[in-house]
Amino acid sequence: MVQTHLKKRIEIILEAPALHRLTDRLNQAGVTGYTIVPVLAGRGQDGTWSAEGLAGDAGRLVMVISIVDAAKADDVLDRVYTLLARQIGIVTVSDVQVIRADHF
Amino acid sequence: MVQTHLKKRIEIILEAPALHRLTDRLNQAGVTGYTIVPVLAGRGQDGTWSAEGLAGDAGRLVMVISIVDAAKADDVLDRVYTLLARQIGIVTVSDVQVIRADHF
Amino acid sequence: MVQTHLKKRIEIILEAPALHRLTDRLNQAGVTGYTIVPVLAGRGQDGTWSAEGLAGDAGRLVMVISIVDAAKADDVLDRVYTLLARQIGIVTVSDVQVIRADHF
Amino acid sequence: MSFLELASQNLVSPMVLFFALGLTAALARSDLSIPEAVAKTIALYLMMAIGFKGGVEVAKSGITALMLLVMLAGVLLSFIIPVIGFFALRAVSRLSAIDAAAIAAHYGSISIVTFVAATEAVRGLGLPFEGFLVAVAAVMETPAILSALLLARRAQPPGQVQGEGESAGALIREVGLNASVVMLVGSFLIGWATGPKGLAMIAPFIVDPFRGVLCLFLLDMGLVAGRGMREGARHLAPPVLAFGILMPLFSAAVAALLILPLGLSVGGAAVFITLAASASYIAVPAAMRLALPEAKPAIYLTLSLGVTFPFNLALGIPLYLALAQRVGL
Amino acid sequence: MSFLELASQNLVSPMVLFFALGLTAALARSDLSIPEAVAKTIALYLMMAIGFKGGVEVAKSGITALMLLVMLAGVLLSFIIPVIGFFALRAVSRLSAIDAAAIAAHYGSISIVTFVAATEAVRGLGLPFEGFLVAVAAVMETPAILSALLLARRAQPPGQVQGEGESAGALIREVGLNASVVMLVGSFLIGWATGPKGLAMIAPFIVDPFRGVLCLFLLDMGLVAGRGMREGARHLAPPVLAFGILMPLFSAAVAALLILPLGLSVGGAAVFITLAASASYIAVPAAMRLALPEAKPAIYLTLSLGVTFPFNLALGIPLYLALAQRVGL
Amino acid sequence: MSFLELASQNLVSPMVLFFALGLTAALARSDLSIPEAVAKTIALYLMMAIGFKGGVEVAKSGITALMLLVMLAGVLLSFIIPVIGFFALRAVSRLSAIDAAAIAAHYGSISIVTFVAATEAVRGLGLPFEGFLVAVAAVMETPAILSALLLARRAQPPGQVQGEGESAGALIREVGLNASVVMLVGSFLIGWATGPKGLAMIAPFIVDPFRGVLCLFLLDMGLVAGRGMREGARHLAPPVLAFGILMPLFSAAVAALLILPLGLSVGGAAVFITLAASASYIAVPAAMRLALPEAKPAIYLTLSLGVTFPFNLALGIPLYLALAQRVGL
Ligand SMILES: Nc1ncnc2c1ncn2[C@@H]1O[C@H](COP(=O)(O)O)[C@@H](O)[C@H]1O
Ligand SMILES: Nc1ncnc2c1ncn2[C@@H]1O[C@H](COP(=O)(O)O)[C@@H](O)[C@H]1O
Ligand SMILES: Nc1ncnc2c1ncn2[C@@H]1O[C@H](COP(=O)(O)O)[C@@H](O)[C@H]1O
Ligand code: NA
Ligand code: NA
Ligand code: NA
Repeated sequence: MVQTHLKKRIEIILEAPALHRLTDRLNQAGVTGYTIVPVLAGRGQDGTWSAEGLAGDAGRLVMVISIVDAAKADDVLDRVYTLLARQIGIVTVSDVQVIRADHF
Repeated sequence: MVQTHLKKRIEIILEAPALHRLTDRLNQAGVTGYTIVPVLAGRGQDGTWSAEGLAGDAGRLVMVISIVDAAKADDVLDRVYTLLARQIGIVTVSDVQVIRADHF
Repeated sequence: MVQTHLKKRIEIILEAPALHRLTDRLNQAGVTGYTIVPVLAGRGQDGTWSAEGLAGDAGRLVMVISIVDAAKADDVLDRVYTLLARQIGIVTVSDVQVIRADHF
Repeated sequence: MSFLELASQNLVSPMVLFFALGLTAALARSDLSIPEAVAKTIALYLMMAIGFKGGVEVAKSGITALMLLVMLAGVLLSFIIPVIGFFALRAVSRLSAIDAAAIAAHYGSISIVTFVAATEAVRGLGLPFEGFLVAVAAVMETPAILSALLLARRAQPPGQVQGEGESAGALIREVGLNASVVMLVGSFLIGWATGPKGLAMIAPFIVDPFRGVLCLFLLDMGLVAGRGMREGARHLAPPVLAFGILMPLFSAAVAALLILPLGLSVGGAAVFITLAASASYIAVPAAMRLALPEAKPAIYLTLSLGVTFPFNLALGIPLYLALAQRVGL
Repeated sequence: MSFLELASQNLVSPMVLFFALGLTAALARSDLSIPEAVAKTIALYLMMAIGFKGGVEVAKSGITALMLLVMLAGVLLSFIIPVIGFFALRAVSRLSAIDAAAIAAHYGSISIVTFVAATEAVRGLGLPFEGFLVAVAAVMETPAILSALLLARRAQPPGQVQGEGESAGALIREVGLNASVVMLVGSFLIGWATGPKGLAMIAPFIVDPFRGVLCLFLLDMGLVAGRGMREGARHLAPPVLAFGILMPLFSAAVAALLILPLGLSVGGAAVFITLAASASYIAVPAAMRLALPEAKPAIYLTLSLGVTFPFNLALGIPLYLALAQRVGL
Repeated sequence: MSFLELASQNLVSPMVLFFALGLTAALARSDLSIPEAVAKTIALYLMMAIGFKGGVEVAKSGITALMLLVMLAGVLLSFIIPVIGFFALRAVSRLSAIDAAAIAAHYGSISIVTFVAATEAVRGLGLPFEGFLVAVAAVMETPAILSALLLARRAQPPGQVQGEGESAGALIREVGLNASVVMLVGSFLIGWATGPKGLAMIAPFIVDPFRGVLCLFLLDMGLVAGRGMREGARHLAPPVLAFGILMPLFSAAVAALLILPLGLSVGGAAVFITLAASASYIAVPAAMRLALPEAKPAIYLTLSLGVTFPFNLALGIPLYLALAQRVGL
């Protein structure tokens, strides 16, 4: 059996112009990494969005995934939360297993 | 410690032409939002797919993620399931924690 | 209530040139399918990456998601792990519920 | 010119060769590919260019009785071809009614790139052709879908088809508003409204580089077709394969008969016959995923894009040209 | 030419008609769309082309006192228009100070596509215009943002705005380095450095197909504007709607007065007035998401792209041309 | 012309300046970027254009002994340069054998954009050059990879390299079928088959706008190189940095000696020397991720794209031109 370790997977959907602010905060919280995935469109309380046809960043969303140690998760969430209080976006956390504990 | 709330994360991989049908059903089920992520390629029982080079929608997949209240999850799944009975695609559900319960 | 079944969701972030090696291994392990999602950028121990502007595969990442039976998960992880020992990337596993057990 | 001369000249055009390159690369499992965003845009560019140019031609010639008659002939063909195709498929193959109807819809509708390839071949011979044929192409896109739906319903226990509760009307509306139809018709109307003066303004974008862009798109189609052939070949039984080549020939013959009395030019006749013989690979497949999701896309996509399109591009078009020399003015 | 002649000629240009096509398609819920990657690239292409051409003009004419004066006038306008817009909005609507400031910033800054449409209209009349106006456009992009920030801060309890702890300087730096500004200014400098010889090398890319590419981009803008109107219309109260049309007219009048003494050509005056009357829809919205995230994007994006841009494109530009005939040389 | 004249003329070409713009923008942390889908497509476009034009030239001239000899010389260089590079790196730096082999592979292979820049410089001087050099470029792409693999294996305990169990043959096949090689060779063959008649059909796409598109691609390369320099600079020790500039010079000298007896034109000699001096940045990096995954991409990508490419573009090409004036006919 493969030996696995419990980590937290933080998934953030955020408006594109604020992406640098988010990654700055992740870096400050000491996460070991993150991955940015494109988003085509979405719907939320503010209505429907779509990236199609947009020449600029406003009105576009991106998704950021970061696998963090459970011990760091609260700090990361705190920082992300204060950002999301002002910017458009959502954040979720879930449990994941990883193989190389030292990588995260 | 950040106060979090348990929600369900529904992840649907679906053929692109049926996307509107899916979002209509999600809206009918009263989800508060969803996010659409592009998909490059995939393999399933029907063989291998790739979006590369396609000028039309047929043969392309998209991924739709919706965070829903556990109380609503069954209804959402029901509706999604009857759609997937006829269209190409899969659906998975998992537990996630969110910060602002009122947002979902 | 919808009847669901427990499966494992394996999420792999991997450098694009090695994608075929990964899907070969997934196929060898007998997974029923996988889905490939584009990745825009990321940061890890090796620094920051971005797909923007790249004309070739080197330096790009992709994300591969595969829903597998818990019984197969260990074998899949084993094979993925030996690949990731040499290529750039990470892998996580989480629990998900599916509706049609026979599809996976 | 004889068919052989036409065919051999056609086969060494850069267009056909770039398609062959794509096909070969895909079959050899090269990683060559055109990004989806670019393929989509090139398809829109082609619609824009041929729509606009067609509209400018109509601005010059005005609406004529010939135009209306040919449009009518086109709509008729788009309705009828699926019916013939459906019963032919049911007679010779073991396909389900749903699969047969879905395939038949593709052959009643049209392929814009095949249309463009025919106009290029016609131009290459120095022949003129009627600009309104773009409008004919546009009106031929959707009737076939309705036809196929009716066929599928007739064959199915009620309630099973269209279980989605979407009316056929809603579907036709959706298909009528699909990107390629809107781009084609919209550009046609703009070309019509702005006429030769408008064309002069944007010709360096939509006329001059057109053939080169077409080469790139045909390369892409070759890649997609090749990939589809690799994946989908096993889904095609020999009778279905034969259908992919004989049906266009049959449609071409019907189209030739239908326009014989109308008096199209030779170039125009060749283009019209090609429209009838061509099979959709963008609009109809997407519509079928909504209207008849039980039909297997591996069959109709592979047949239309992997069999009929290459056949038309390589041999069909010269054949239709030769045929048109007999029925056109 | 009278305003009516100018307007009717303008309304049947392919550019305006492709915008109308996009708008109509989006309102009719067609799935027509330009992929994000392509829209982004076309926007960069337009910046490259007009920047380069402007730079080549300046290489020919050299730096003149007129150029410096008009740049100064542009910077001034970019600072002042938001102030006027802010107080106007606060007076006539119920918008919060933050929302009013964010909207006002858009009208102080400029829209490059409106600029391009004006230069095309001017060229269509056979009028010349000063090449340095590209540089004027570039310097007018950002001052409005600073203006709006100061207005928002004045109106807010301290500490609430810019809570992010980012200094206004950092923000201005970020905006100054945003893609469109860098592309415009960089291409301008390269055009300046390489002059007509450089232009000859790349003219078949940046000059000949320019108008056609512009049509495609305007189609895209029509699609985005139409989608925005569908989603955002309910966010626009009548006074705000009226602002979207009256503010450009007011800015145009102020700009006309300001350059009256400077002695721009008629074509140049029309372009300058258009710059003042145009509202940003790429750079400022992104900046506002960072600087004033509490401001509702549904309001300012819909107003700028769904109201002011179509108005300027269809009626504003002919109006500014008519106005310029009175103030230009 | 002297080197200084050549260099100063080269440095103010739009091509070099757009690269500099990209580099500057990336170093200044601007968010300017070309979407991946577009960058990929432009790269394919460049392959298509130069492949096709090269093929047309060969259609005109036929296969000559000179062509075969130069191809042979190219293959030889591609095999040998990595060996020299490897031992040089091992002697002067502390790089591991794997890292040294991976870097060396890049310098044995070629960069198509550097090739194109050289042909533009040669054309700018009004010099002709042999069209078959495109074929030479194609055959020089892959031998270097094999060479590097053998070097890495020799240095490694058996079983550690290629642990993936993939044979070198499979790898070479994969590299030989990679997108850029297929596009280049395929377009070359199509150009050859269709000749000047084919070229006339698509010249407004692949010839006229070529330089402008190249400017856009060089802007993109500047952006990627700048980003790479920011991230990767710390991975480059001074001896490795020096290698990135001295190795091209050395390869150029070897190439000049090798073709001295063959009798290439001055333009052709300059292009051939540039091929030898150029370092791959698309095909080889991807191959190295598969063949030698332990080698650090931050080193070889930064060195090839961030050091050698700018050097060749700015100073190398004029130098190779000056050198070619001595060895060419
Ligand atoms: N319940 C949800 N599930 C998934 N994505 C959501 C959800 N709610 C919001 N989003 C995403 O977050 C964006 C902004 O949400 P909002 O601030 O509610 O408008 C939306 O456009 C969606 O892309
Ligand atoms: N086990 C799986 N894990 C992840 N994605 C899957 C899986 N099975 C199917 N898919 C995705 O769903 C699409 C359709 O699946 P299928 O209907 O089985 O052909 C595939 O092309 C994949 O993209
Ligand atoms: N903790 C993490 N969370 C999410 N993605 C990660 C994480 N660590 C690494 N990655 C992704 O994996 C890539 C390679 O990681 P590395 O090998 O650590 O440089 C990064 O560029 C990220 O895209
Ligand atoms: Na047809
Ligand atoms: Na303005
Ligand atoms: Na080399």
